[in-house]
Amino acid sequence: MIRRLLLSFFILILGAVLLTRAKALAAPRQPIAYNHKTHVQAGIQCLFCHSSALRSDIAGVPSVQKCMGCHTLIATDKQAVQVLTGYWERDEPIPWVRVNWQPEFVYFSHQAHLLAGENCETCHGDVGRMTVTRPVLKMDMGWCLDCHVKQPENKVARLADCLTCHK
Amino acid sequence: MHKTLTRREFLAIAAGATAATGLAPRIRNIVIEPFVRPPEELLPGQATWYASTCRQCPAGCGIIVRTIGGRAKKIEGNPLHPLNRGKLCARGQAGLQVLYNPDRLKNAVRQSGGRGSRRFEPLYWPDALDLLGDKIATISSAGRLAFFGGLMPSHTYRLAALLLEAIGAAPPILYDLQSALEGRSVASQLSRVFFGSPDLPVYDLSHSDVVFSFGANLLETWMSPVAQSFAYGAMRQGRRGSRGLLVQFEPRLSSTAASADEWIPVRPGSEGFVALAMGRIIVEERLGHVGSHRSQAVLYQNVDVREMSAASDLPVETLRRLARAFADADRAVAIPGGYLAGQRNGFSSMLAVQALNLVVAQVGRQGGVFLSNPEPAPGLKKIPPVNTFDEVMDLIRRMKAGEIDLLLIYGANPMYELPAAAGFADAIARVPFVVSFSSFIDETAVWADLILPDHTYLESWGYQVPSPGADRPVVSSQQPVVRPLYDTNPTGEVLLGLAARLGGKPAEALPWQDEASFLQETVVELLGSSLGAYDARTPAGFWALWRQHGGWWSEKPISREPELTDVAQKALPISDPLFEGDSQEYPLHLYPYSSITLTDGRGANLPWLQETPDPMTTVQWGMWVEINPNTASSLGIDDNDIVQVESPHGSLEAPAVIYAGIRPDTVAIPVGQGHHDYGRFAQAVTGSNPMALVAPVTDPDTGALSWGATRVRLKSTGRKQILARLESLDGKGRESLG
Amino acid sequence: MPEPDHSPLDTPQSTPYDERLLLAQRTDAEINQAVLQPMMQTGMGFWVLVGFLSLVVVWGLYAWGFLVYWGIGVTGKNRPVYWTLFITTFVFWVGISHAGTMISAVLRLLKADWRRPITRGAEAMTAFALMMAALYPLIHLGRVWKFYWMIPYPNNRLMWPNFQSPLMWDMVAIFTYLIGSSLYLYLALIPDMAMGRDHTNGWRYRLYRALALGWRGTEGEWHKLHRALGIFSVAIIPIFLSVHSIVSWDFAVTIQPRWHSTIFAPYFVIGAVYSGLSALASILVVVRRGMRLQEFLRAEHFNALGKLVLVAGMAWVYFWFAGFIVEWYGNEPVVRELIHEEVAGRLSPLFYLQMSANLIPIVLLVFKRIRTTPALLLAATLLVNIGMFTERALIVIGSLQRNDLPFNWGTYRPTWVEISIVAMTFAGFALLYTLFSRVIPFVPVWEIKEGRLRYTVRRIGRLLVPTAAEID
Amino acid sequence: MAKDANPSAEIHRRWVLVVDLDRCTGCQACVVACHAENNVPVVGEKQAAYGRWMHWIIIQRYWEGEYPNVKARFMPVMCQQCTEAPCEPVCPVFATYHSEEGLNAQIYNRCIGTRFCGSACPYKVRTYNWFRPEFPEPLTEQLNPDVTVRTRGIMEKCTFCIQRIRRTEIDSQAEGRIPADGEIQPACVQTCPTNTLLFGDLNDPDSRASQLARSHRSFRLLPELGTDPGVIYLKGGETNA
Amino acid sequence: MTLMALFHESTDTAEVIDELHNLGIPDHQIVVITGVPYPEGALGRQREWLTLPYIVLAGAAAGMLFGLFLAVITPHLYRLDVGGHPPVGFPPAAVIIFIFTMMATIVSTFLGVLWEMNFPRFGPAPYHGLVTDGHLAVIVDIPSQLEEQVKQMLESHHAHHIGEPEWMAL
Repeated sequence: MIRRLLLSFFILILGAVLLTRAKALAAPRQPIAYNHKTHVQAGIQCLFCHSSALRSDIAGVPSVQKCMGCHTLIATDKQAVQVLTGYWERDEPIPWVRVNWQPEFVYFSHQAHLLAGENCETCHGDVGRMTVTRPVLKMDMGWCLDCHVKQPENKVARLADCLTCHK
Repeated sequence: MHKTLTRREFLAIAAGATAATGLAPRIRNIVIEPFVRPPEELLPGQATWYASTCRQCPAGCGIIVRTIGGRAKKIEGNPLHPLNRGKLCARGQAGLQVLYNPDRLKNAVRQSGGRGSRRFEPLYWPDALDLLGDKIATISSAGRLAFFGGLMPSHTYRLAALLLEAIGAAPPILYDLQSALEGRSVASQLSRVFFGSPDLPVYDLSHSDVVFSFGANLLETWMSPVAQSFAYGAMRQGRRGSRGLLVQFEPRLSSTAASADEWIPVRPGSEGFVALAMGRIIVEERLGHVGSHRSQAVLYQNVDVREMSAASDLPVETLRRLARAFADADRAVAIPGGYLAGQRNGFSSMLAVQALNLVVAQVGRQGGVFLSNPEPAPGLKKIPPVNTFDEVMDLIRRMKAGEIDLLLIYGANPMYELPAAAGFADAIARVPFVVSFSSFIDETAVWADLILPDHTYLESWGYQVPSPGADRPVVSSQQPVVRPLYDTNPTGEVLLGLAARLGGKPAEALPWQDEASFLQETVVELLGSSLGAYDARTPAGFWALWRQHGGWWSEKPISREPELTDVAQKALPISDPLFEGDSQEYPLHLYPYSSITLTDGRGANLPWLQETPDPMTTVQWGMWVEINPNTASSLGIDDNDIVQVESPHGSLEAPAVIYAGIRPDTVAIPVGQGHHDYGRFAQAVTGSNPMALVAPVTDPDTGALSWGATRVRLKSTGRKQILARLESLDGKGRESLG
Repeated sequence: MPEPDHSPLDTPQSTPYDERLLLAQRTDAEINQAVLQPMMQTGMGFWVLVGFLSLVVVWGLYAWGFLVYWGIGVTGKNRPVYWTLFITTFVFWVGISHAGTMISAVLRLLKADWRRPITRGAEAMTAFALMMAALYPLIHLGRVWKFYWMIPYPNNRLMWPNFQSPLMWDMVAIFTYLIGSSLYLYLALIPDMAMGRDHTNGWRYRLYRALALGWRGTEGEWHKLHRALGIFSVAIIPIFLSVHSIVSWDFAVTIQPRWHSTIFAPYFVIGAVYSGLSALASILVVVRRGMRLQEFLRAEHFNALGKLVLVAGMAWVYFWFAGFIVEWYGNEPVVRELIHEEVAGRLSPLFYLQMSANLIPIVLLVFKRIRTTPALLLAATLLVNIGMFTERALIVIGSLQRNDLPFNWGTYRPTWVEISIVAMTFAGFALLYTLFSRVIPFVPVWEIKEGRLRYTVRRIGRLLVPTAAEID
Repeated sequence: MAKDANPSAEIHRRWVLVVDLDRCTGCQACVVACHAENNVPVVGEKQAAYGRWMHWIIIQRYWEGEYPNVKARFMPVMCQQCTEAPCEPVCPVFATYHSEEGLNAQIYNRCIGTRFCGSACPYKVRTYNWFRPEFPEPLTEQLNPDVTVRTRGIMEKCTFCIQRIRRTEIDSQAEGRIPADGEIQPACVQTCPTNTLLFGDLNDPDSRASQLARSHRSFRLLPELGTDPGVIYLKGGETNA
Repeated sequence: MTLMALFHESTDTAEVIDELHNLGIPDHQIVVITGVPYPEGALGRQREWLTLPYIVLAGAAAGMLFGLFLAVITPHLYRLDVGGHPPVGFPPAAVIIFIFTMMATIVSTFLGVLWEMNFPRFGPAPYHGLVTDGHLAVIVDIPSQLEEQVKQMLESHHAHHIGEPEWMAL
């Protein structure tokens, strides 16, 4: 009896933990089978599509127009591209699913981090090698702090201040 | 383990785990939708600011609106704008909630259950326009069409006026409660008589050392409160080593009076007498140091200071002290407006006050009174001064007599804003077809057959020539800062559409295919003006700058010196105030004042403004009667007691606020609450509209509504209503416990 | 059900001394039965009581759920009265809990022999009162689902609780006290569990056997038990002093007028002892009848307990006055305002209730007749606790209604939610106690037997005097 | 951009708000601006009447004297951002603490709602979310994305518009410069028609704020409590020297 | 072999123990079980040495260290200043350290005493139900040749239920 209870409790916890991890780093299902790898190999820079990363908090997802800029000609035979064209013709936005996200009480600015000399890979991993994009890191507070406290002396106090990231 | 635990159990437990941790095994999907075609200048996550114009009141302050992802997030004052210089009042800040108000009309509607049924059926816009077009086409004579306007942006007025003219109808009748409470029509008639021009005067507060304000709530809602407040700040602490003085003459301690150094609780209707007496004292005793007073002596030839002091129950010493203070100042200015304009002797009182500026030679002098600049270009007309109440009454008479077949109502809510006794309710019932352009279902729209909701001002094009305006020629531009939320239609477009449908003269008079093109054409008149703070080579370039700056204004201040008419040669009229209601039966004066948050009730549907406390009583979400402590105790009334206020024309009930700052013979009621319609937030408040009490009497000199000339009596009902006050009643009236 | 007795108990004068040693004529077996029997037979009334209490508890739990779902707004709290009935009741329960250690630890150290029959009742009271008190820090949280942030555990955020906050002191102190008193209760219980094991069967046997941990009663076991109890009684006294001091510092460390006081700690402690002892007296009177323990809980016990309450009461008055006089002379504006509110203002009914309910019992308890008449003692001690509850309410709620800026003053009206939850804890306490009394021997049998060992009746002149042997 | 492109990192600021009571007319513009900027919820008449309104800034009005010589004075009161803040040490979870820029910070998602800070605050400027805030559609569109929407059970208060400070600093950092004096403006300061409110760095001796702080008119609210507030009031009715 | 005998009187028990000693039976082979704690030495046996106090002291020390860690170390792990106080102030630290010390003291006392008595021990052990009814039980291991002698001695001291102890599951 007792053994049974203990066992089920153990499994409960284990299951919970595993699920959390699994879910945190799972690759969401996207409306279009977009492949970062091919694009990066084609020599496209991150900032070409995620253009506002340097100038804004948000890196931004390229507009359908931008996609069509190339795909009116390139790889039009690909199934994914045809789906894209479909959106373009229907004049619909593409419902991309977020891959990396922060809770709504966190203030995060791509601009600030790029200006501080970070690069995309630090947080997003080697997206250029991913056919299906997935989060590589569990972006929780511990992880943020971890990096913030490693910064130069004179900045740590400010960077470790709650108000820097909490809004 | 496999013994003690079957597979099913295992699954059950695992499921439990997921449930327990709230992690159902579905992928998280927060969807991010990029634009299909990105609008230029828009950066994801980055705020974009658009310059436009506030239309919460006629002042026409410049605003800049912060938008993120195509949604307006915050309204701030336009720092470049010479009128409000980046500042904004509570009502302006609350503009967002006009745009995002949950009670907005989402499309054109017809009242299916007949008027007042409050049952609406949506209408396809072209049908709506056809319907209206036919109505206009089919009325027997253009005289049977009336356009009732209130707070109208200049361009809409212009289009309306053009259309009406083209079909041979009378120009719009303009009336709104706020203007009445300010005494706008009286003020402009005063200017006409005094300075020979209907343009409203502007008072140079920031440079004056002594400001005597007679009834004008210039720091609250009167005329252009933000500009005046800005100037007030400068007057107080703007100049090193000197600090301007403000004295407020008003029966109630308004927040303007509270900010003043001295509050003179002058008897209602006798403000003019005070001014006359002071003027007389100045010229008699040759006070002050400017100019020779003999020329002005004639003004006061038949003024007797003792009489005046008796009539205004201010001791002569006080009058003399004030007169001296006024005359001795380097730069003094006297400002008439508000309550005294709402008296039956309003005009002569205003005249008397304006004359004080003459006596101390402050007309057209720094720190004195100027005239507001005329429109900088013929096309950019400011809307004419509001009509007098007599003209409104005449319209009502014609409506009652069935001489009006089609009534168009824009930007006004006469059902609410007119004194109930004026009988607009029965009048509108006699009009066969009523069209309202209101974005909300207000008291008047409920009586309309057709509602063609206008865009809110954050969604629409336009311009506004501020009146009275700033120290220089200004035109505030208005542009959409967000895509229209709903299937509404700017009234300008509607008018253009009508003209096109009607064809013929109207079509010629209004040739533009849409508002924007009309505006571009009009605005270009300013291109190449020598005054402009900016200029461009091409119309297109000018149009861009015009939108960026949020309007056009002259680079340098241009203060317009008024030239005096012969009024300065005649003795000033002395007329006694008359009051509606017998002084025995109705012992108290009624002072309905414009609320600093809701103004004349326009703000009542905005939760922010409802929640914002009244500065003096600190009451939120409510309406009340202010009673002097002595009067209250004599009637056995205490705070929060519901009292009945009765006038010869009506009565209402409201909780009492025992108010130290009001004359014992006066009760004050804020205007703005007591809506039966106008949305959930307006209707949430248990209050009533003081216009139910006000007698529809006018000042014979001007025909303006004498809204302050009604007497009332109080009765305690024995019931209580706890007002939502910020202030704790236990600690009431105690700053420090020491 | 036993017949009601409102007649004063036989007082030592009126009876021959052997009556006090009544147990002397009983065999151990009989004593065992005298204790066990009432536990076995539960009448209709008992189940009615349990049912009623459970109903109240269930209702209270519903109210709590309601509170959590809708938010703290469903209580009567507002700005500036952020703390109200919950904290009041919390302080009250912590106060009640203080009698247990007072009786069992202090009196054990002082070798006051009359304590023996009532120690367990007192310790149980402590444990249960603390359990009730421990609920409130959770109940009054705005986001109770985040309570674990107050627990110091390593986390990747590097965030630890703020140990400068009196609430943290509170949490650990109460937790410590709860552990301490429950272990104390249990340790002294082991031999009686063995006794129960030897004289019962069925589920009780299994339960007692488990709890007895295989106790036999060898010399060694007795010896170690004694040592442990000795250490406990020394160790738990500083805890019991610290707990209520810390509770008082919840208030005293703020600069809220009337809270910011140096005397608060001792004042709270003595108040706690006062209300705790009174509560114990009330409970004993009730249980004594409910479980027919007249034989064990006798005149001298109530007499002695009454005296303790009396002393605590007088001490409380002294501390209250010491605080009040300083506030009164200090005459700081807000404090003056508050005192006025209490003496003549809106709070005066509560204030006078508090004072009379705390002072009258002191006068009453002077009389032995009242101390030894259960009904009267019950009345007096209940009055004390009404007084103490009101006092806490005045301190917590009353003070918060006023502050340095009159503009910000406020008032407070409790709502059904708050009242239900408070009622829940009272019912919960009663329920636990009732069930406890049916499962656990209410009087510590072995201690009574031990006491019996030490007494003989010795003749001095005409008198028969009970004499305790000077042994340990 | 170089790694140390944060010039303002070295500067040690102390943000203060100067309130010139001689200018304040009680017009309430700041109150509404604050609601708009900080997603401060509206509670409705019933709750407001029970003292549960949530304005971060209120304009207290005090009467002096009897009719007819009665005067009323206005006093805007917002979180005083005390240096020796009584509200900070009592929070069991560090939801409120003192930032290095002299701000009395409130971290909403850390707050567990003990309301201890509210009881401890002598100015009673902290407000509490008694219920879930309500924003009937489409009023949600007006919410400022830079500020968390607080749910029930969370204590909140004036933050000196930390999001605006942060925004200005990041923007100026992007331009490789330090924000100029007066460039950072909380919503209330930005809108105040009479320029009653002024925001600045007290540690910078040349800032307008610190100059005014040195004026003979300056005083703090409840100075006897020794909380050393970051809000500096300027007495009314006196000429500035 | 093991014998068990029950007594009514503590005096008898004491005498029996002396007799057993005289018969050369060492103390550790005699177990006395009572339902009431008898004062030290009442039954004429010296008492054994206890490690309990040391366990308690060790526990207290551990608690104190834990308290120190929480009150003094953790504030520095993530430095947040509150109310102008230093990260570690004496008063709060004192409170925390004190409480954790006391908590550990209490807990270690409890665990210590259980350990000393090596509880819980439910296994069968020589015991008699009458003990809790006030009888004193003496259990003694004796060489079988002494059996008769001891039995007589016991009877002579009004012992009853003399014989092999029954092993009860406790």
